[in-house]
Amino acid sequence: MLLINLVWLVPLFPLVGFLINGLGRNVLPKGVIGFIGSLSILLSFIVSIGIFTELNASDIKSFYIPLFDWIHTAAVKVPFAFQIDPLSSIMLLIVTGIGFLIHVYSIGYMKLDNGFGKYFSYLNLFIFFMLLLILGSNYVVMFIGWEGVGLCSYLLIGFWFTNPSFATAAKKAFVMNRIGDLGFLIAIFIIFATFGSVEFGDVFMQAAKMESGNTTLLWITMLLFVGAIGKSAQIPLFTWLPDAMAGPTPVSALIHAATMVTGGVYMIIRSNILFTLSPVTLHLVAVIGIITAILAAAIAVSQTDIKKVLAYSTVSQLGYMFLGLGVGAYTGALFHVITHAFFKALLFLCAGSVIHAMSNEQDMRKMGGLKKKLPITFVTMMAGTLAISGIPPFSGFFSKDEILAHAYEQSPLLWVIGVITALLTSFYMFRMLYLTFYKGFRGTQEQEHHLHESPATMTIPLVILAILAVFGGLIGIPEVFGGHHWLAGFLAPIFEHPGLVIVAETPMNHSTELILMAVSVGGAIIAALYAYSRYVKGSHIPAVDGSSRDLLSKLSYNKFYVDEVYEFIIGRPLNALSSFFYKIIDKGAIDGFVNGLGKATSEGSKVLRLLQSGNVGFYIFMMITGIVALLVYGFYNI
Amino acid sequence: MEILLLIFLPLAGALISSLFGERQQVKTLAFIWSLLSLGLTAYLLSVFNPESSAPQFVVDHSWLSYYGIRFKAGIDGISMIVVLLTNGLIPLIILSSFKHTYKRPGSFYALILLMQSALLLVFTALDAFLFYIGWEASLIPIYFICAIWGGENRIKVNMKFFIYTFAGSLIMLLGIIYLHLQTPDKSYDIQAFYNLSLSTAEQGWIFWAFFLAFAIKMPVFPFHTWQPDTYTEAPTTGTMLLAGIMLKMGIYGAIRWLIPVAPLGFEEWGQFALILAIIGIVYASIIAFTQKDVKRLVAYSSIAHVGLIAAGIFAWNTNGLQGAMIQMINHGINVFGMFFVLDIIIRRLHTRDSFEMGGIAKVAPQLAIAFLIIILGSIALPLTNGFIGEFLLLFGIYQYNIWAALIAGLTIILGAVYMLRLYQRVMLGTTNALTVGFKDIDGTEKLVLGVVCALIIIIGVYPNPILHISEATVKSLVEMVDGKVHGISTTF
Amino acid sequence: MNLFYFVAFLSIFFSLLVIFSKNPVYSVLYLIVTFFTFSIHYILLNAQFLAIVNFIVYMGAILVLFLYVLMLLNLNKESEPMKSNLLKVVGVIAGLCLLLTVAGSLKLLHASDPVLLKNPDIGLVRNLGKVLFKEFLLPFEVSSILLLSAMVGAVLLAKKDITKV
Amino acid sequence: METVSQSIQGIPLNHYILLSAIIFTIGVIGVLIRRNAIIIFMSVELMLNAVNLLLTAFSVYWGDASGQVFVFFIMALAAAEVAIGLAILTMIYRNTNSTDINILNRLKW
Amino acid sequence: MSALITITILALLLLYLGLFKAKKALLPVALIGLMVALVLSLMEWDSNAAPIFSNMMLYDRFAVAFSGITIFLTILIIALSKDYFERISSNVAEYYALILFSLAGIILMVSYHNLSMLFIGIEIMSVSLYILAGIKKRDFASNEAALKYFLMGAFSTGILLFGVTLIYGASGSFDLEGIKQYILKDPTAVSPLLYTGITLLIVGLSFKVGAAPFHFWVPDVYEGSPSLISAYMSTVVKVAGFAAFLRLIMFSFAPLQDFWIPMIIGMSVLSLLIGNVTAVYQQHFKRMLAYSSISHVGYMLFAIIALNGSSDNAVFVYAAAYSVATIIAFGVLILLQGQVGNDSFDSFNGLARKNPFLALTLTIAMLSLAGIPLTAGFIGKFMMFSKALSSYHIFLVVFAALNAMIGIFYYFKVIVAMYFKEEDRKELIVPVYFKLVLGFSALVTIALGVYPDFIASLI
Repeated sequence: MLLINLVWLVPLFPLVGFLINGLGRNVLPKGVIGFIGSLSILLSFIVSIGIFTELNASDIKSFYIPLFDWIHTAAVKVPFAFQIDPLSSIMLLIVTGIGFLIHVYSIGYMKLDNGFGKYFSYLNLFIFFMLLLILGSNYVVMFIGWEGVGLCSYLLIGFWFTNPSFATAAKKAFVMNRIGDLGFLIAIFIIFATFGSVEFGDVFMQAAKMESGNTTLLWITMLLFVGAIGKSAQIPLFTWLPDAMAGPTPVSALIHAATMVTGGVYMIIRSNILFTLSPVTLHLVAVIGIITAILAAAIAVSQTDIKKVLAYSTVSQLGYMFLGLGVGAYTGALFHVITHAFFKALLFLCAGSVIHAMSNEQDMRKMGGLKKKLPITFVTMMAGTLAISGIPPFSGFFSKDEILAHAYEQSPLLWVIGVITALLTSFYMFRMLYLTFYKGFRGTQEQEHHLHESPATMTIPLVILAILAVFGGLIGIPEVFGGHHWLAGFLAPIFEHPGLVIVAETPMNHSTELILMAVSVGGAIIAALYAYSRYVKGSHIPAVDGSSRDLLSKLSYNKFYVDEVYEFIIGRPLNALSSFFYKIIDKGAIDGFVNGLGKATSEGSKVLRLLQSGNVGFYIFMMITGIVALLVYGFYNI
Repeated sequence: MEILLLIFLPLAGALISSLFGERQQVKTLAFIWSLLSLGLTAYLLSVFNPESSAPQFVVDHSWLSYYGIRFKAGIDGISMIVVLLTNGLIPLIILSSFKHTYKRPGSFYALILLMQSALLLVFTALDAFLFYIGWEASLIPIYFICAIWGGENRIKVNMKFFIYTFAGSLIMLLGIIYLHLQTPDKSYDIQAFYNLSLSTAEQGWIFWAFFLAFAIKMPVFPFHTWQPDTYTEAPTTGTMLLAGIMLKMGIYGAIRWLIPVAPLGFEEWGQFALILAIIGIVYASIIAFTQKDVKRLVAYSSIAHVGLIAAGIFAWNTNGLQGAMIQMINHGINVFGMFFVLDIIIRRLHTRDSFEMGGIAKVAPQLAIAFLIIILGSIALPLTNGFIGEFLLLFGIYQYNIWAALIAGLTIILGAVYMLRLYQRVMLGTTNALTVGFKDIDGTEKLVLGVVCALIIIIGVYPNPILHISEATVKSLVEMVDGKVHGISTTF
Repeated sequence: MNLFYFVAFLSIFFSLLVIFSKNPVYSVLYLIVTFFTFSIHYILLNAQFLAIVNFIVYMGAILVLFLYVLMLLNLNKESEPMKSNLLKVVGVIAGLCLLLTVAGSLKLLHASDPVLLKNPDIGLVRNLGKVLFKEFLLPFEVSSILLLSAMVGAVLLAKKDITKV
Repeated sequence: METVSQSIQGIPLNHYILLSAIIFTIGVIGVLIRRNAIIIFMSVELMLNAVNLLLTAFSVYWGDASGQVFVFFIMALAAAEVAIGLAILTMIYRNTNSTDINILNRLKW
Repeated sequence: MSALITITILALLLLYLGLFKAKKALLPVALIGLMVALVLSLMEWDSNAAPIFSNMMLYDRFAVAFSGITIFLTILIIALSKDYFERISSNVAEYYALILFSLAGIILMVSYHNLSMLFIGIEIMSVSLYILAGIKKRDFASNEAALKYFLMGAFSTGILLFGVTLIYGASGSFDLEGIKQYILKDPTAVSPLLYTGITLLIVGLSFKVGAAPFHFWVPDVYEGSPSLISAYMSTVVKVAGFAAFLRLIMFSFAPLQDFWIPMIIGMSVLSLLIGNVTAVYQQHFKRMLAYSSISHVGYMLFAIIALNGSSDNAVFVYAAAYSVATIIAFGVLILLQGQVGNDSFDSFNGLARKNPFLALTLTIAMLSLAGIPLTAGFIGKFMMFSKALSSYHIFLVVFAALNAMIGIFYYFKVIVAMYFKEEDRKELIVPVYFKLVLGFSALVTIALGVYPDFIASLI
């Protein structure tokens, strides 16, 4: 168990990379920086592979590696410790693996940027925090990573901070995450207060003995879910994710694919016992998930910014994952996390490649016909699109259908909406593909002149990811196709708790399963074909910004006005409240009162000094009044 | 004996500094002198036994014998924390003022050192009268610092500040005298106060008498209106002293003199105080949203942060208190760093209006990084110092009441909003005519900010040594009060 | 017995005249009369020495001084601007209130015992002298300081000062 | 003398007190209603004399000579006071040509 | 007793020196003489003193302490008189003599054991002061001050005497012991005469110390009199008045507390209120000091309200603290009036820059008057508050505390002007005597504030 005990190396490498790149950002040449940045992740990846193999070979499936006492008071003890089990080891692989590819890709993509060193240091830091999130053996360490990735997303989204709207997007991402984080934090408190520990092992062991539907568990899971909503961009906290496109494209890939947004899913899978024991929360998770999925998909169909489309697709796919969680298909959800990591990273990097070629143009209306100029990008992107659309045998198909199958068992309605979402997904993805790569070029002469395929540092990751996107589904081939779902088997230990083993619903009839698959695949293909007829055959190009639309497409185009509504019901009232508090209450009422006391004294002084009239007669008169008063008092008190 | 040295060393420094008059070399002297204090503190820390909850290094001399007043001082875990904060921060504060050429530097630095003496007196006093003396004595130097070297509106603002805080402490004095009169052997000893068993009604009054003083000092809503103005008008050094150290007097007082002395009063009114503190958190945070003036914004943020600490104290459990202890240090460091960054900016731009700034990160990346780290510390990002404190505090509050924790926890969100807003306005965006020539930090600025950032991260990553200092004391204090409240007499 | 009430009446009557007569000189003269009635009171109380001293000191010295100053300053006219009637009424009322309260607070007194001459000798010079020079020797000596300082002061103030301000 | 002093026998002490109080009050009223400083002095003298009378009466009542001795001191004071008062008045008169106390009204508020 | 003789002889000596035109010698002789008197007076420290001169005087610790402090304060004030009287007139010797005469009266006031001594003491003091208030003969303000002081003083003497008479009428004695015995005989059946007498006596003494509502003369007279005399009046005279007041009450009337305590409370509240509130709006330093002195009377009355064995101590400390600080204030005021000719707060602007020493001492004085810790004034206030609280006058103390806050406002006006308002001005020339007095007083103020133990339980 050599490597498992050395698991701290995994986050250490990125941390070291961060420090070297961060401190040497102005000194080191770009080549060195890129090398160090990528190498650090590669090393982590290698160690992760080692850990994975070791774990696979081992009989014990859970390892606890304490590092040091972090917070230790009379009443609270939070060790800084790591936990290795199938879930974390597989997440390690994904994060470091895809992270590495994105690093490599970035070398090419960011070559010309001034903040190259800064960029790589942030990237390394990002991976570092993500690794903490995954490795933490308790909720608090998880929370470090949880907030850490939020910070890094802030830094990276706001990487080009001179653009005010980018900076605002960064802030939005952070703040929205923080809303969720508060929920998470309170959940941690409740966990601590209930179980006396935040260690996963302790908590789950005790939780397994609790009754299903326990109120405390309901509280805990609800609040954890709030955290997950924020991190994984579910309704109502999803609006930061599309805005997060402001960062460099590889960052989007990192955030959307491998890291950060999957944190919420990871956390719920990690806490599966708690969630399983509070069915109410699970229902809510499913409902939120499916609504997010369809809403985001509906928005994506009318977006024109290539990255925005992908962003909403991420939100939508995350909705799927939550649907999966909500219906108890934890394995399915993780499966989708994995496949999504492959194809979404791929798609983003492809989009990055396109944007790179287009000299930072992101509007699909100005693209088109890039198939010839960017062949590798096209092919890989096609693979990604097929995967996300759920076309068999690409990876997305398996994971998505596993979730849908479980959803069907829970409620056919969920399944129906899921399938509709799948249709929409297929439609907008192919729409994007067609608009970008087919027909003639719609951009400027200059852009056309510069069109070129990306350098090898960018295309090689694309190819690798494409292969993963195509074949990634193989790790979870369902029984209906004769597979034995390796992933499910591998993950099984994390669902085994003393006295309670969580299993997904009883496997359904194989024929039903096949019919369901057929319906969703058929729908996806039809949608793809419709997109083909509309955008390739029909040469339809999305209307310019100002043009009039019918209600539905207007809603979609304007993202259902969610941002505006938030601004209206939260942003502006808060600002108004702030002014009100400041001007009326603080300055007016409270300070007014305090100053009023002073003023009253001063005015009182003005009045009282008139007593001192300067007239002796008056003085003596007052004295006599005083004497009389005293005498009268004395008269009554003798 | 060490305590006497600790208290009077800065005083001697003050006397020497005051002889310097107009010569700027006094800076170096004051800095070195404050390092001496720091060294002494380090020594005390090394011989300090954190396992014991009793005061250590106690000195006890007769002082005003007729009234049973003694010069009694000592350091226990709680004191140690604040002493550490005071003596650690003062050198930084002095160092941070190196770029300023204040007129009459001799008096300026003398006042700072004088203030240090008074603060140490407050933090080590074990005699109520002595405590009060230090409490008031610390007010005078800061008043002069703020009023002589402050901004345009300084006179009026500082007068309000002075009278406001003085008002609170006078009422406290009455409370102290009252308690003294109730002690069987007519003493001002803290132990004698702890041993009193007054009726609930009496304790209620005592609670208010003390609470007012502490609430004004911290400040807790709605006794805070002196604070933003004062922070804004004061010279940055003064603001640092005020926010970094002085407001801890209120917190410290509440822990040491308020709740243990009037436990039943606390039982009766503590909830009210907690609610006030929590209101303050949200209220000040929301106000901070729309502040243009950077110093004022940070001032309001400080109200919010201190509100959280206060709430943690009034929740009165080990977590809340330990959180308060460490958060005192953290807040000291963070707010100091914050004001120092703002000072650097204001000194270069001659404006406090955040809307006139922008894009500084582009021209001064090092400053931007430091500022970011400080902001992260103050919005309690994990692995920064603020997190440890806020985590424990919120946990403490949670143990008191979940809704209180939820509302107090809003600070996590709201804090992020206004701090990042500030950062965005000041640092991000494009440079304008004013900020384009902004020079990045150098020399002492780098040193100070480096130390601050390092502290923020070190404490965030490995807070245990600091937590450990106060652990035993906090525990025994909580037990004592709980014992009193529940009618079980336990000896301290 | 009736003599006392008659003299008392005179005392009150003349003292009222003192404060109500417009011409200061008349006031002084009425005051002299009033003091004379006081001397009679002293005699009635068998305090002959006091009666004499009163006669000499007040009527002989003090009031003459008053007259002297009045004449010196040429104030013997009815030139004094009187206070407005309202103020006068207020003053009188205030005075009467004082009287009322003083009398009232004394009214409760049981001591309506008649004044008896327990020791008829106390008012005599010899007797008084003994008391004055034995018991009250110190105050007597010390009052010399009073008179001395008054003397110095009076000279100091009343003298025309040669030096400029 | 004997007869005179006999005649006083039987006057209730109250009546002396009342008489003094009345004259004292007349003095007070004089102080209140007059503006001429000299007349105010005279009113004060009236007050002092009322006190003297009462002291004497008490002295007789108690059969104790110290009351009468005290009267001497009051007389001494009266003399001193009048000397000073009149000196002050002359001084003021020189400056203002008036003894009206209402003219002296600069010091106020 | 020997102090009294020394002072009287000293006064006469000075008169002679004046006669022989030895003007240069006046101040040193006066100072040396007073120091001798101080030493002599302190030498009579005796805890078992018995009344002397047929029970006329009792030179107990109380008397020694208070005559000591009054002589001490007089020394300080006389030291400030260097060149002061010369500017007013040529009859310098008489002025010194008058001050010393009044001091002799004060010695009587603090050591009397018989109402006649009290009366004579008060009158010696007052008569001298009437004159001293008017020594700026051409100055209308001075004239007015003298006349007002005199008229009201004479009036209050009448009241006082009426009170003395009634007490005599009730008890048949002028002797404090005799009165006390009369009361103790049967405190429940005391003659009403006595009650009225006490009331009027309290009124008379309140006038002398300037307690509201008998304070009206204070602002006008302090303002109109020459500053040095105002300083004398507001310190030495006030202390003496208080000592006399306290002595009477402690010695004789203590058994009748229930009767007079409410009266004193009323006066205390009024004094605090009027003194503090009115002072806020003042624009002139001297007048502000006058109002502030009224407010301090309010605090000092606490010692009487909470009468017990340590009241004298409390008053002593308070009076010492208050007086020393006031002397500093007046010292600066004299310099300012002499060299700037104005005492409005604006005329202090920028003083700290040109005269740091002056500003520092004045600041210490103001802090002390405001009752800020580590100054003597705080110890005084602390003792007063302690006393009042110990007899559970909680609301009174809270009220006083509120007033103390108002006090900050006007005391700090001066500090604000000196330190925070910049203005070009000439440096004030500070003579050596002033430096000595101011520095010494400031030192005393701080020393008393830091370590009050050596006088806190003196009496």
